[in-house]
Amino acid sequence: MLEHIVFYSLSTLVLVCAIGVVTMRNTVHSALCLGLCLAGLAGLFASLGADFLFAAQVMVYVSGIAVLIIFTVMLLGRASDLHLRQVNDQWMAALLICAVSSEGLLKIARFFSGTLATTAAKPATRDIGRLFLGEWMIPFELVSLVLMAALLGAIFFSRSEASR
Amino acid sequence: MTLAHYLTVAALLFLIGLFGVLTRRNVIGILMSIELMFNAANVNLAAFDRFLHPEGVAGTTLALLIITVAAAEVVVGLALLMAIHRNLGTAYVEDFNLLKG
Amino acid sequence: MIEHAYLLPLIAFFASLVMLFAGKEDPRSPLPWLGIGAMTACLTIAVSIFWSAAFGGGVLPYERNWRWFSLAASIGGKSFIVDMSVGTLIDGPAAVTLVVVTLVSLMVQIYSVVYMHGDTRFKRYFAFVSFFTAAMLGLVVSSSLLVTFACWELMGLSSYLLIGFWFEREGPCEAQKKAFMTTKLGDSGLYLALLLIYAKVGSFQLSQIQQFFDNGFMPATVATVIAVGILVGAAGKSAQAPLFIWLPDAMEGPTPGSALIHAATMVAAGILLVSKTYFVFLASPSAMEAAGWMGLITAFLAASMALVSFDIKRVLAFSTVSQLGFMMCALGVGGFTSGLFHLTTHAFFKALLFLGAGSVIHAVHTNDLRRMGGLSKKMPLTFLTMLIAVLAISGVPGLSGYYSKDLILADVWNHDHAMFWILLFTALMTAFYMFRLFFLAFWGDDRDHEKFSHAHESPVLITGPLVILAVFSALAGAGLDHDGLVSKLLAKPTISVMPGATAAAVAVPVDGAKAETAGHEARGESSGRGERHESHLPPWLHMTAITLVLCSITLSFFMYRGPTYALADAVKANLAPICTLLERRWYFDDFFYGLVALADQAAALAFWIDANVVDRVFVDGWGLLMLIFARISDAFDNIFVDSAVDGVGSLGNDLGVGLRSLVKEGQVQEYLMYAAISFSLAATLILTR
Amino acid sequence: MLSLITWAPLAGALIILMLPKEKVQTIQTAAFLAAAISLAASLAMIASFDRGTAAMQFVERWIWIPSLNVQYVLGVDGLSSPLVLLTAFMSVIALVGSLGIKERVKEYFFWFLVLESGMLGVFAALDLVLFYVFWELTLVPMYFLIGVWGGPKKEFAAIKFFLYTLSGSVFMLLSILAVYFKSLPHTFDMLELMKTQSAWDPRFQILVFLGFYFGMAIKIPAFPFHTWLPLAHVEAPTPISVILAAVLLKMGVYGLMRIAYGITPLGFAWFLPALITIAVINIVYGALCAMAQTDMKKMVAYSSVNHMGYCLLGIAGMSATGFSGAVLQMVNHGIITGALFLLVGVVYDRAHTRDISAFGGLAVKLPVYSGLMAMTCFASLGLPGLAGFISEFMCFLGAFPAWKWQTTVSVLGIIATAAFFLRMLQKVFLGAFNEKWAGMQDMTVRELVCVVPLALVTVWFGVYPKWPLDLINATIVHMLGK
Amino acid sequence: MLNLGLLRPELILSGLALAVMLADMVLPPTRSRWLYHLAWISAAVVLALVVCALAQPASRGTGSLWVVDSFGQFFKMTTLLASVLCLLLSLDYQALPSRHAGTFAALMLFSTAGLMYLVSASDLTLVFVSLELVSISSFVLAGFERSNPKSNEGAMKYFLFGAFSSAIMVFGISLYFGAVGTTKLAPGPAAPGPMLLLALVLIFLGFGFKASLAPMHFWAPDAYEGAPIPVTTFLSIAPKLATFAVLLRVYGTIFPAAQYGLQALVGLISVLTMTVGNFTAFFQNDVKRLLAYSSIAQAGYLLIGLAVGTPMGLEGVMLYAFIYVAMNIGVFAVTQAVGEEGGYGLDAFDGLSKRSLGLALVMTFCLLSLAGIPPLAGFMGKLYIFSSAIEAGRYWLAVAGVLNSVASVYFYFRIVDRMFFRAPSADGSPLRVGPYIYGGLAVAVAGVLFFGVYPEPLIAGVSASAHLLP
Repeated sequence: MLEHIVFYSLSTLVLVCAIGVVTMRNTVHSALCLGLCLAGLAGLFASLGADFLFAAQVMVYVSGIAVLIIFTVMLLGRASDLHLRQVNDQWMAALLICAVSSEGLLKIARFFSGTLATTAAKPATRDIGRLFLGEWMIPFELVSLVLMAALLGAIFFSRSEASR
Repeated sequence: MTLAHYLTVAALLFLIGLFGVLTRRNVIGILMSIELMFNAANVNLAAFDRFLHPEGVAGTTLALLIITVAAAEVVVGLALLMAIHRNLGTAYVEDFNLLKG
Repeated sequence: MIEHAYLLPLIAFFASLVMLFAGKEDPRSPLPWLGIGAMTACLTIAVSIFWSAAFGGGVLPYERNWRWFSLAASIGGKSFIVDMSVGTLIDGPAAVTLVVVTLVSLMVQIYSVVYMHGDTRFKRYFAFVSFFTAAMLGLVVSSSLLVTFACWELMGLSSYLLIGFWFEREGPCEAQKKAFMTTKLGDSGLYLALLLIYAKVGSFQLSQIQQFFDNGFMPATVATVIAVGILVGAAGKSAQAPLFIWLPDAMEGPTPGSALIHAATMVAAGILLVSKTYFVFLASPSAMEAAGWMGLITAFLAASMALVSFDIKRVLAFSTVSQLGFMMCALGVGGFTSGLFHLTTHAFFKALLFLGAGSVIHAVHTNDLRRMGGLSKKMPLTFLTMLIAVLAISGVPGLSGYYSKDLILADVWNHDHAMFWILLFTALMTAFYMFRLFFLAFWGDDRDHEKFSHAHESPVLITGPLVILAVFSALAGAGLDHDGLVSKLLAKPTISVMPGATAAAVAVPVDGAKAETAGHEARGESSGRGERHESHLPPWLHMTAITLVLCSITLSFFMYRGPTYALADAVKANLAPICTLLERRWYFDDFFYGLVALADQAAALAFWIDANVVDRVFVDGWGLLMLIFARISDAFDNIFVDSAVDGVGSLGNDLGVGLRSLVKEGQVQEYLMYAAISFSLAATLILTR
Repeated sequence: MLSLITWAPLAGALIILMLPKEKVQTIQTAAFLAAAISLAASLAMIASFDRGTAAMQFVERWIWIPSLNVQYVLGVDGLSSPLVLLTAFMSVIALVGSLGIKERVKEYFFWFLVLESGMLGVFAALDLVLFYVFWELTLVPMYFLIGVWGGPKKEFAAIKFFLYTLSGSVFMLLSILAVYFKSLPHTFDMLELMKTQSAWDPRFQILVFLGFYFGMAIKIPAFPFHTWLPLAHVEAPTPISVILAAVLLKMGVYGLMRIAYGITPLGFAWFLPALITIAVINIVYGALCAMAQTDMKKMVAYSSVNHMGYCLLGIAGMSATGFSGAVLQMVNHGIITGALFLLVGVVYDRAHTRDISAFGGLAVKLPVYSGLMAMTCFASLGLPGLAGFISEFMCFLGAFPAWKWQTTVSVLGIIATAAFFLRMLQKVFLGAFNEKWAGMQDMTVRELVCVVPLALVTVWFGVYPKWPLDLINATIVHMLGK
Repeated sequence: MLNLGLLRPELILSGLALAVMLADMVLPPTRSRWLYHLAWISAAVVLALVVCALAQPASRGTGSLWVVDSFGQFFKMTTLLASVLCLLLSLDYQALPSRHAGTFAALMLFSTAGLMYLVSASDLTLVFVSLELVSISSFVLAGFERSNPKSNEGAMKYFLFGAFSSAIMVFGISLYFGAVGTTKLAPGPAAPGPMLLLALVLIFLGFGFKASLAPMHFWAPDAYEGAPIPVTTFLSIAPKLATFAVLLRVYGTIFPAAQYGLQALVGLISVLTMTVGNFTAFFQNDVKRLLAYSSIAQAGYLLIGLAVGTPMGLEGVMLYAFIYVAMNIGVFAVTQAVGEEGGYGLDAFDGLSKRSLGLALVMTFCLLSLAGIPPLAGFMGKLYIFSSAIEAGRYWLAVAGVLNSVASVYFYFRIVDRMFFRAPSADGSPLRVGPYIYGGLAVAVAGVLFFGVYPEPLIAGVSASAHLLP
């Protein structure tokens, strides 16, 4: 029962915030919604027993990315933007696309409507670490290269011309 | 709680993200929507790991990688946005129209 | 000499080549004498052939062949190589014709030395004449239909060159084109006949084809088609209705050239071709009948047109057409001998008439009969020779024309009485218009003093040939008629005609089987031997005909003896519509001009279609398709966006959002939309199937 | 031997590419030498050609791309050897005619020689891929030769030519590939394919044939794919028009006989009723279109459409006479039409117009030119004694037994042909002299050197066609003697 | 079974990339050109390593997430070749900010390394991560003319599209994981569930973005036009070909026998891609944009090989890929040489044959080769690809292919037309061409001509390498 309450409340939070992200007129509000949504997702991960994922989600996304986005919004935002519609004119088409796609995607979900967890959730941190330093070493290291490239790019782009 | 519940949440999240990508006029909005889509995949992975393939941790681990990569993308995207904002003074994608056939 | 008959065309041909390329163009060039010498040599050979055929022990027909080239051929899925031959085939008609051709050509050339004197293209003229003669000689001697056809076409070229000799003027240009195109039209019939013959027989050798017919292998219908094809070809060259339109215009060329065309070469070729392939006609009675009627109609029409013409050469031209009609008619009713006999005699007096006319024109510098008159005083020799010619063509007894025309009338009488009466009437018209010409030119008083005062008798190089031809015109008939020489030399081919049969018998329809038997019998009875063909008019009819001719001449005398022509004018006034009809030449020319115009329009239409339909559809259409594709692809990138621009433009204003530029090309979200659509399609289509 | 013939021009082209572009004289000499070597070699080849056999001669066989079993096979028989000789000969003639080219000489001769190599290769190649490579090799040089040195609409003409012929030949490529995969073992060798094709089912053969036909029909050009030709001819410089008419069009007919007939006989047989119709349309319609022209060059171009119709007619009869007639017609048309284009070029060089009605009475002023022109025109309209007649007649002979009515209708085309040539002769050369051209000179030595050999050959083949026919006969008999 | 030794070239290149990055910090700004040299030498060294390893069976094998086989080595070769040549071309490109040479060179090497990992990957995790490495480096590279709004905009569009398609692909990978239980590539079940099918399609869409297949191609013209031209060159070659390699590997492994009916879909996308690419190119007046559409169309031809799915199709893709490197390098090198003076409008090519005949001829040969005119290498490539379609009985693919080739001639010849038939617009003085461009041109011409006339070595090499290790 508790499981149900947790799941439904968290997923409601996630979906409502997600809708907020895409519909809010004020970008700052959107960004805040994103933070909440990501937090809710972290909760969902926790409910799935993915403890390490929960932690990473909170650390990277909620406290990292969301904040970064909010900062950027603040940096670039202009007062006039607040009065502009943030949704473009193809929203109906987009809605149609989403509706059509939902048919297929939800069908897949329905396919598993009887699937229950067979085992209890167990801490996976050790296994993850083993995987990263064993079989998955290369992707793990590659991600560091990805971050390095992103870093290079970020530095390159955000350095202002004047500082040359 | 069945797998279907989680998959439904993931699917809806993905579709909301998709909708946002297609409709947000602001680059940041699009970026955020893309993050939603990435997270939908993460929910999928975590749920599959739990319900279908509990013997390993590959799904969760992949989700971790995705989180990291997504972070990197956001970083590059925002930096690019800064640069473009400096040159064009706008963050609205419909203003990016110098290049056309 | 008969084995060297191939020399005839070759000598003439090389003479023409030498004259064409050697030396400089010079009004006093001695080169024409080369041509005359060559023609004399030819004449010698021709005469020797004639002599041996007529009086010596020469066996006719004589055939000699050489390999020309090899041709691949297929029959029934098997392919092999067959040899094409070139060679000579001399039979009686050929022996006679050779003499006629070479003699007339020689006379014409001698005559021309004076007549063409001073022309800027003096030498070239003689080259053309020699070439023309060479082509004709080649046609006469060749043993292969293919070579015959080649010479036939070359003759078309020669006539083109000769008629258009004075190409600076508009008239000759038009006339030469008309001549070439009209004969070409006829040639296409011959072309088809050749194709059909080869398809059936597999050879072009006349002797082999004849054998094929002899054996009765040729179905009657096919024979008819072939015969009609040949007839169309002959109609073109020999100026039969309705293709005679070119001949009256052909007198735009130099007058001696006209003499050559009208007497010895061009027009004779058609008749000669029919005679060479006479076995085809014999196998097809309906084609014979067609030939007969064609000749008859031609003779009548041409004679009627000659009645109203005032151009001396044009009258002569019409008379040629008419006489050719006689010959064709004769061949059509089975009068092989009479037709060819008339061809021979006609050659002499028609050459004489043209050369005489040329002499007159040379003297008075006009073609118009109305500006001549009384020339007998100034040009006695010309007057006399012309008189002989006119008498001959009118069929006055004793002269050559009488003999041949008499034979023709007899053959026609035996065939069909109706045809006879029409033909007889035509013969009367002939006598009338010939004497009309004669009286207008030589009789009475001079009507144009200036012309008259300049007139003078021509020099000996002109009158000499006139006299020689006059002698032949007078005597050739009697000479050839003597001792059955005509029947011997110009014997009718014997296939499929039962011995002793009259011409009328030919009209009996024969089917293949019957023809075969007939052929067998004929070969058994009388191959290589002339058929004793003696047909005569009933005496009463004969006398009537002669009387009527004399009456006709008398009528002509009273109408045209001058000095006024009240009677003629009265007739003309009373028969105005008919006169107009005749002057318009029965509207044949208009008909063909209409055809030409039609062809032009067809051409214009074809080209329009080509440029605007075919090109558009198959080339530009191809390109257009590409462009449409390209537009669509481009639209894939742009068009929705463009429409969005319009839509959003208004929408945006309404909503008050139009602060920003709403030009929405290169929109990344449009791009993303397509990607999303493909995603959604994938998701639904794959999962819901 | 064949390699020498084929590659000598290309070698010349590469040498020219090395030469500095200022040395016009040297470039011309080099080009001429290269083409002359090719001509000499092909003459030597013809001299030692065995006329009695239908087998391929002078065969050279090397493995080119073993993985795909593509070979470098060259060889000639009676079908291709006259065309090889024609190509080498006309190239030399056209080169002489090209001496008048003054701008971008180096590029011109470079492309010209590349073109020559391609054309020779097409006729010598016995491997389908090799054939296709040579076939396409002619496109690019032609594009440049028309596009750079052509008339006012040259660029359009060039791209139209290129795109149109290319779109045909790619279908040929597909057919080539289809044949390759059908054969066992997979091979591109024409001779092998001709032996093995009999087992293929008719549907497949028809499809493959259509692919081949599409490529070749455009080249021929057969109705309704002919409309690139007048434009390309009119816009191309004179020597290139000569090459285009004399050689390039022949590639199509040659391909039709060698490949379409040889490899897919059932498809070919299936197509015959359409082919004869196309032939008749080509003949009659081509002649009618020519009649409507006022531009001499365009008129000659349409006359090519008409004359290639005779070739198609001969082929459609499926008889040895028609086939050998078609081959001979190719050669004769090459020579005659080549001469016609050269002659039209002569007057265009002087008057800078080709409008028929702009002239008049030129025969007075230019007797030599007029004589040659008249002779060539008569040769083209099929006057016996000149080359055009005998081959045209053979085509008709070949077609007549199988297609009586169609052949009969085609005879109308002969009349129309005569009509437009005579009209042209009359308007340009006869009649009153147009004083506008009083200063016009008769033909120069260079022009005579171009045209007179062609005229001599025209007479030679017209009077004594034994020589070319003996080259052809054995092969044709073998081809149709199955 | 880690078998890290198999990845020696990749690891070395990654190390060298980091070294270049570090060297950037150490070197004084005036010497920054050295970094380019360092970078291309690094890539060349690794290329040499790969080439040397080609012949050694010991260098092949299976690792945990990767597999090294001759197929992969072949594509690594093409990638490295493109990378070396593009780095060389960058040396002659003036508009790059010289003080960021280190960043540029390092990112190029990162990208190259990512592509090599990608080619070797036999696990979707590695595929995803390496693809992201390539993407993120490319985003930055595309926007490298920082102060040029066009470059910014191109990069931004590229980025948005790339991130979006990454998201789709990741979603697909998650579904794949759900269906299979692992991210390893393994033969799929004979009767796949809908989830697996959807997963495969979504992954295909993700690759489609990288390979610029319609309808995921829209970013390409904008990004190509905006990016600095050496980067455009790189983007049009290396990621595209590597993506094809991984596509072949993914689909070759997952469904060796059963095709799941996806081949028709792939064929359709192939036709759509080449048609859209070719026909949209008709109206382009910017050469870079035109060439972008051209390379979209080329991807369509390559996709025929994939749609056919036979060994011959595989070989065709490899053959064409190799030839494509030469052709595209040639075309872009000339474009760079011309564009440096006159911009990238079509009219910059006016009268090029008079200014520099050699350059014009090279351009012509490469364009003709792209159009597939014999006897140039592109013809051989197309011959092989179309052969595979006909061999498999897919005539419609071949017909669409040849018709598109014909259409492509039209826009390729718009450039040729300008080079040869127009007069130079400006002074008509000979073009100044940098020495490194000559290097690129030499490779291009040699490849295009040699492999056109004698493709045997290449074909033999390709058929020897066309073996996928499981």
